[in-house]
Amino acid sequence: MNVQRSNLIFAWILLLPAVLYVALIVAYPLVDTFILSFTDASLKKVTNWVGWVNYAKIFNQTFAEVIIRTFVWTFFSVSIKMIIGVFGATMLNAAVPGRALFRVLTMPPWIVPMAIGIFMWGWMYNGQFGMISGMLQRVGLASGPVAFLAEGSTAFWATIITDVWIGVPMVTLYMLAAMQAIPQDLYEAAWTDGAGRFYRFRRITLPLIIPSLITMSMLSLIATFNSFDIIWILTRGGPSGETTTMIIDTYRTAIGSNKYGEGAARAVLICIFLSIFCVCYFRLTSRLASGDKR
Amino acid sequence: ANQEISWIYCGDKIDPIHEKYIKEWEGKNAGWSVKPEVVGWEQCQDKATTLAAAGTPVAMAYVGSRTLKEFAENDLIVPVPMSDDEKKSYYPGIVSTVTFDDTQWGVPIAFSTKALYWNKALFKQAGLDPEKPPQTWAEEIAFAKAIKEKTGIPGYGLPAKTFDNTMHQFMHWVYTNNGTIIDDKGNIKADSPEVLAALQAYKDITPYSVEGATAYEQNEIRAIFLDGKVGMIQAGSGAAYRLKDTKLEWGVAPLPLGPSAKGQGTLLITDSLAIFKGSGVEEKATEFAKFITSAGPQGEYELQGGAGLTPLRPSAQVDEFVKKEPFWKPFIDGIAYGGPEPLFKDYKGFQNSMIEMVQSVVTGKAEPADALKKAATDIEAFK
Amino acid sequence: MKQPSLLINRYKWYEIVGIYAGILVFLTFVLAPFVEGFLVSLKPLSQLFSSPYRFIPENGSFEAYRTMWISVPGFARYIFNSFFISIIVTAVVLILVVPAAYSFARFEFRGAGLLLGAFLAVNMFSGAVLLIPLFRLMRSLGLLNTYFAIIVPGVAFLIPSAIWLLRTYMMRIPRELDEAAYVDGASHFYTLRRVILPIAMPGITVVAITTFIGSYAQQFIFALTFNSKTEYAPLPVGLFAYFGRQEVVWNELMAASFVGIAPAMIVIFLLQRYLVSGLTAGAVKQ
Amino acid sequence: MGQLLLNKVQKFYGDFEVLKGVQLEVNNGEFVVFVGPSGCGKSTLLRMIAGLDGTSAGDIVIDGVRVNDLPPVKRGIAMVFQSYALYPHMSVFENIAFPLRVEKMEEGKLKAKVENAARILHLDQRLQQKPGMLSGGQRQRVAIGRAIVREPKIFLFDEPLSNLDAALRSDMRIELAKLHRQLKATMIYVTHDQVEAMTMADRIVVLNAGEIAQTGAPLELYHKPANMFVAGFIGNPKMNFLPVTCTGAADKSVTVDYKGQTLTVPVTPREGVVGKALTLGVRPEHIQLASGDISLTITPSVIERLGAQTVAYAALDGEGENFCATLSGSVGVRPEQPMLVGINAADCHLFDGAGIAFERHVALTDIDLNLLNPTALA
Amino acid sequence: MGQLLLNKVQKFYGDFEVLKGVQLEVNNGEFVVFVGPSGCGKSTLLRMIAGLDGTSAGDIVIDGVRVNDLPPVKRGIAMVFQSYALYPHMSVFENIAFPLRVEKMEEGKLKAKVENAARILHLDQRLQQKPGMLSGGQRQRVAIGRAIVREPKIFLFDEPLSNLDAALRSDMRIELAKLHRQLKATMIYVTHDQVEAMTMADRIVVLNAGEIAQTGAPLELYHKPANMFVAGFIGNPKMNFLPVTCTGAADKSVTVDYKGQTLTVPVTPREGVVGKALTLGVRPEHIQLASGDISLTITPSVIERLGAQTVAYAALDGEGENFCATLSGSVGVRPEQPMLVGINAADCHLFDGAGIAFERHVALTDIDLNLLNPTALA
Ligand SMILES: Nc1ncnc2c1ncn2[C@@H]1O[C@H](COP(=O)(O)OP(=O)(O)OP(=O)(O)O)[C@@H](O)[C@H]1O
Ligand SMILES: Nc1ncnc2c1ncn2[C@@H]1O[C@H](COP(=O)(O)OP(=O)(O)OP(=O)(O)O)[C@@H](O)[C@H]1O
Ligand SMILES: [Mg+2]
Ligand SMILES: [Mg+2]
Repeated sequence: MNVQRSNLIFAWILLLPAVLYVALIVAYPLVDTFILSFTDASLKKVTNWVGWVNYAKIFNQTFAEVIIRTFVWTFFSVSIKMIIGVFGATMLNAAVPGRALFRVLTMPPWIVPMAIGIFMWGWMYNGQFGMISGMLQRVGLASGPVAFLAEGSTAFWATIITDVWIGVPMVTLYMLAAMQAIPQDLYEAAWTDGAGRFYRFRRITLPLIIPSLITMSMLSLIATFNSFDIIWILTRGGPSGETTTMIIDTYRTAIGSNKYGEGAARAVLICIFLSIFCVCYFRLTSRLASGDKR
Repeated sequence: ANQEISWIYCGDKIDPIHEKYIKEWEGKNAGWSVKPEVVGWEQCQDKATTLAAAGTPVAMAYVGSRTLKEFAENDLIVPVPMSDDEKKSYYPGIVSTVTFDDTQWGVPIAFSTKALYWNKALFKQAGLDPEKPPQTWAEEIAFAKAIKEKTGIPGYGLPAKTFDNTMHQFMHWVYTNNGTIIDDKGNIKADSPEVLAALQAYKDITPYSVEGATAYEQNEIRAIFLDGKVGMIQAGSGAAYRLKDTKLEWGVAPLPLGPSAKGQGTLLITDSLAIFKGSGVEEKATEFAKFITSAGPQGEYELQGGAGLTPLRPSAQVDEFVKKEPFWKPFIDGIAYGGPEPLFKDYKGFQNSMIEMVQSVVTGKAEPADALKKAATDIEAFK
Repeated sequence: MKQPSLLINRYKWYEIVGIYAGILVFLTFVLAPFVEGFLVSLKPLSQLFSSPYRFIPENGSFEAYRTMWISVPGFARYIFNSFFISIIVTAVVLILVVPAAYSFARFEFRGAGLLLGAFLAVNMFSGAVLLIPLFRLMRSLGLLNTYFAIIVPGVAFLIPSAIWLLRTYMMRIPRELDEAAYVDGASHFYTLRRVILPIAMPGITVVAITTFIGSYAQQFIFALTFNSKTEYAPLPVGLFAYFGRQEVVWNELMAASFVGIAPAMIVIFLLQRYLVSGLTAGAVKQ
Repeated sequence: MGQLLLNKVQKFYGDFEVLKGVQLEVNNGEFVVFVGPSGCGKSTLLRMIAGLDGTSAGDIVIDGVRVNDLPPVKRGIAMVFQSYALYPHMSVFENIAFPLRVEKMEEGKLKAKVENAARILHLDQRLQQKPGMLSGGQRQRVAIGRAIVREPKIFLFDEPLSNLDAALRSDMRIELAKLHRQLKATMIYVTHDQVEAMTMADRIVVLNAGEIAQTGAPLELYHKPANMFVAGFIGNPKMNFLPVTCTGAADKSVTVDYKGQTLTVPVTPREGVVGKALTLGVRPEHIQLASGDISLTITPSVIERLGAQTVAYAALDGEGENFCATLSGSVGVRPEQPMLVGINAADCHLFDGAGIAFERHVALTDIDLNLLNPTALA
Repeated sequence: MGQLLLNKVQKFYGDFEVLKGVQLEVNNGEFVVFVGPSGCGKSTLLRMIAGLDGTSAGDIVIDGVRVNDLPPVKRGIAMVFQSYALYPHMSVFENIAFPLRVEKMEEGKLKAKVENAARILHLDQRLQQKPGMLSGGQRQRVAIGRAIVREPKIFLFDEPLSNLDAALRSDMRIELAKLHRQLKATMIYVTHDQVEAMTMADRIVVLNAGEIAQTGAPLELYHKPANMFVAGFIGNPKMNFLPVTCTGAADKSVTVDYKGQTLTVPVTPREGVVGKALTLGVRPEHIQLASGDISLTITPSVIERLGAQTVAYAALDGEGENFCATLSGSVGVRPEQPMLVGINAADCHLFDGAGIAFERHVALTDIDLNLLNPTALA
């Protein structure tokens, strides 16, 4: 199997630069983090091996809440992103004049530096001087200023909305691409059979973009789970910790309080959760793939 | 040899006055240069810490004095002992913001105190005497109530966002009630009647405060005040400069006092220059730090106005200055009664507990006594 | 291209109204913060904080778009840096990712799936957590305070998604093309360069665009920590220069943001055709 | 019940006239096949009938109702696409049931209908599978099943067999022919394969560049093509054309000269034809390995031996075009060895300078006139 | 120069044995066609010869050299893919020039070679176009051009015509046959279309489930299939099979009984055959519309009229399978009307219970024995 060996060597030659690069730049710090998670590293000059202490420390009442909150937050954010993304893609997929322009107009949230986008949302949410509160008062839906970040529940949703906003362009774009990859004749066949626009959407478009949707959800899930800037800039995890997700907690511990060991343990935990997700995802897709050969 | 002193300088650009004096110092110390590295306020502190933690400290960094203890405990900075003369040149209490274990760990470079601002027009509308600011918490709460009820505009601006200044604002209340969080010996004194009273007062004034306190930090509250949409706030001198540009009628007075007050009180917040260990130029950096914060350069720097800085040292210029801008008086006068920021080993941890406590009370999630008890226990771990 | 005359795409009036209404709702959500940001950039600082809320600013002006250049003198440099860095990052990412994606798309070797997953794992750790180890690494590589301090980690974090994207695209290029070249004696590299690369161009374009955007907008935390020199700092760092000790110069910050993203927007506008069509040809299909 | 009238139907794409006023009547129950070379407008015409493309001018009338502005479902048609257009994510059952689901038919009735269709198409065993697991022919049948359940008045097929291999194609041809007899519905079928056209059609419509070249029963087109285009298009291998000169015209025949040999072709002459350059047409299968009314010596360059037939291809001197002869059985001809072949006048076609055929006096009666229209029998 | 030997070549995919020890010798200059149903291993075998797939066991020897471990380019082969595998971004010129560019041939020589190939394939006018602008047949020729310029010893074709329509396919068939004569190279050609196999091959290799079912010249396979599989696979429409019982065996013939009619088939008998159930095979084209040595009355359900031929399909009573008769010209048979057909013993094939043919005494001599191997002439 001479041929196969040469293929194998070539495959690795091609991979090597990227693999080495990532290994050096990311994997090394990653391993470092992993090791760190078993130490009491902090600003102190000496670090000691502490074993599982950092992990043991994490598990308490508050952290359980943080985990649950992170899952809920991620769940809603990803689902809403997908829903709005599919909605947007559907609209932009319609053959109406101006759609090229509309497609471009969906991109800004993706292009703008994240912090700036978040500041703009900060303005929107501002009770006294912000647009939403102002508009609500103008049309009489609110009697006084509505500060969206003041309460846990509204702040929770406000941060989700902003996260959705930042993620939507990418999802929309990919969903649009997935929709355009559906052969036109399927729609024509359905139309000849009398299926209306909505029915076609429900029975053809939707099922056929599901594979792309799942891939996108997974990529989005990783990003969302690690979504830091939005919460940090808008609420710093408050009020009363009600928007504190795992990544915020990790940052606060590692960077804020300089407890690098404990922070690393949290980071490793995040990675474990996400890995579980990914494994489930691969299981799911391979099941889907075997059930539905195209 | 050409040696460099690297300096993490917070802000958007180097102040021209500092620039001038850097030149001057470099002129006097041949072979030495100072390399300021401008870092935005938001990230300034973290950057200095990261560099130190990674083992490549800068020579000198502009840091909040509250972090000095943490740095010192971890052996990241060197002490900067002051001579008695030096100590004496400062307003009282300032040196203590950089002192623990009887050693000074940084050179103060910026300083702020707070006073009470009130909106005279709103006082009038509410049927209050526009020239008579509240002297006590009770008055403050009553006035706020009156304003809220008569005008529909909130009477007080209470910042309670998850931000460092939420804790600072609360500390002002603690200090105006003769309370303390941690004593000189490092014992936690948070669970005391004085502090509880402060927290209770927070609870009492909340109904008459800007709605959604947890959404605002102090600069935002200040903006609301500038917009005439709140009766009273406690703020630094910077607010006065901005108020001058508005049509508002306003006054500024010392902070109202709590029931246990033994006189005036305020929180003294200073920023310092910390000299990091291991840069190899510690000595020269210390020298420079003392130079740039010495009476001459510092006086010129802090009296530019607008930045909200309070002078560190008494001087003829300061007196002159206060005469010209009378609203400075409460800020300067307050210094004498001020207390330092509590110094903790895990300062952020402490701060988070305090913010948590304030927020839980302001949002009505917890009773003051319970919240305080919980916070007092939590912060034990951070000292 | 699909025929415009297709009756299936002929909409009734209410459908057109519905679609435009849908687009309006969607774009409102997407663009509302920009409207807010734009309004902020037009208002004088003194009026920014005034209620009740005014949609149309009183004495609105473009003054901030002038003063922003004065407040932060090096702003043009920041924009240049962002462009420069992003272009280099994009180039490096492409150089690394094109062969790797090809390898993943074409060769079945043991551990391919694992490795692919490992690349994904890179994104599971957010950059902020890895900051300190990364810093140490940058220091030992002697890259601190250079353009490379921003470029090198930026590339690493953009590689995984680029590989995923390009791999799916390349899997759609018929295998026979490689085999035909192989039969004709072309070496693997020759095939990659002369056959695969040109054919995968639409996909590569998409990856280039997304990488560019990713780099343009997200190089903040590394840029801040690993570089101390203004002359190398990118746009996001520059924008934070509008944050003062006491307050943020909001109108100038917003003006600067709009000025800062304008070049990238123009690039996107010019390339949007390739973006959608390139994605379509290699749509994520798993 | 399933009658279609195309009245001066035109279609423009921009300035390009794809269909140039097509006039056609299709009777109820008829199986009409549109044939023509690629790009002649077959698909466009079918899609216009279906209602997938708009009509630039003219009327499309189904059962007396002008349907130009009706959506497909209201026209009472069903269409089978070349690509089958099966929904990859639905089972065969759901694919077939799709039109009924659209109609919101109640479950029991739906099930009965789908199962009935599946039985007709021998898909009973496959109902739970996804299209991806089926062979080409099975997919084809699913697509037809989806058309059947709607019980349309008119079935439209766009090259439904072109994706299948030869063997499957001939099987499916037979099945479609049976289905037509079974359902008795009107069927309109597009193909560019003339074998399909010949074997399945009641009537063939030959399209050429957007115009109808000829309409007629398969054998009519075979024996009496109206012009050279149809003559060349129908029949495989293609008819041979020889340049001849008219030397005389009698009452019911025309005499022509081909390189010195004279041939009297039994066709109706036209005035002033004598002396004109004409084209003589003769099908490969009418060339015999013996001398005939005229004889040629050809040197085949390629010989194809199919067992039952032997096909010889030769280049007639001076012309690049292939001359082809189909000989029965396995005959002893060899490439590059000259052979003598003969053509009989009775088998010949004659075309004028414009390619229009002279009417042949072909004795179709000796088979059965009714054969020209098989449905007349049914 | 272009000789290929496959020695017990085996291929496993996992546990699945795709090729079960294929043994074959291909002579220099021969045109060998692999036919067989889908999935029988044709492509796999071809790809193994090309060097694209590895060999599990056995040797592949080209011109005396074992090439199992050589890369394709060192084997002296060129391959034309079913999908053509043209590089869409290169002009026709560059596509054809590709193998030469790989070799780094100098520009002038390269140009001459490409232009020569283009001339042979009539692509001169298209050299600057991209493949996307070409028709199917032209693309096909570009793919061949790319193979030609390398001057390989052996050409490999994997169903090169299957993407073309019928008319184009028969044109290309002829062109390929000419090309073979012109280049005198060894060609190995995979198809599942038996018409292609019959018309192009010097020798046909019929594969069935990874094994060679029979190897021989086209007419040999047609007239003397070794087994029922080959008999059914070669010839279109497919041979009809009738169940018969052996009633007697003579020196050079076997007598069988079909539903009371007796037939003496001129085949070599085997021992103990009397009394066994055998299968009688008769090709549709050997059925005549008159009584023969045995006669049947069939009721055709479908009649296909191709003009030159009429094909009748009927179900023989009791059996679901189609019985098919190909009748010459336009004959007067109608669907659902019973007709009498006859079969002559001389045309019949006879198979034993295992499907192995009895050797026919077919008088191939009366045509020309050499025809069985056309290259022997060249
Ligand atoms: N949307 C369109 N815009 C412009 N021209 C078109 C369009 N659709 C089809 N045509 C042109 O109309 C002509 C007829 O196309 P049509 O698809 O009907 O041909 P066809 O007879 O079905 O050919 P084929 O046998 O290849 O399917 C072609 O020349 C084609 O190029
Ligand atoms: N990579 C593979 N792994 C497993 N089985 C394979 C693989 N490639 C081919 N096969 C199997 O090997 C058998 C032969 O395949 P091959 O492609 O050679 O058939 P073929 O004769 O060319 O058929 P067709 O006429 O459809 O092209 C098939 O059963 C196929 O499923
Ligand atoms: Mg068509
Ligand atoms: Mg194959």
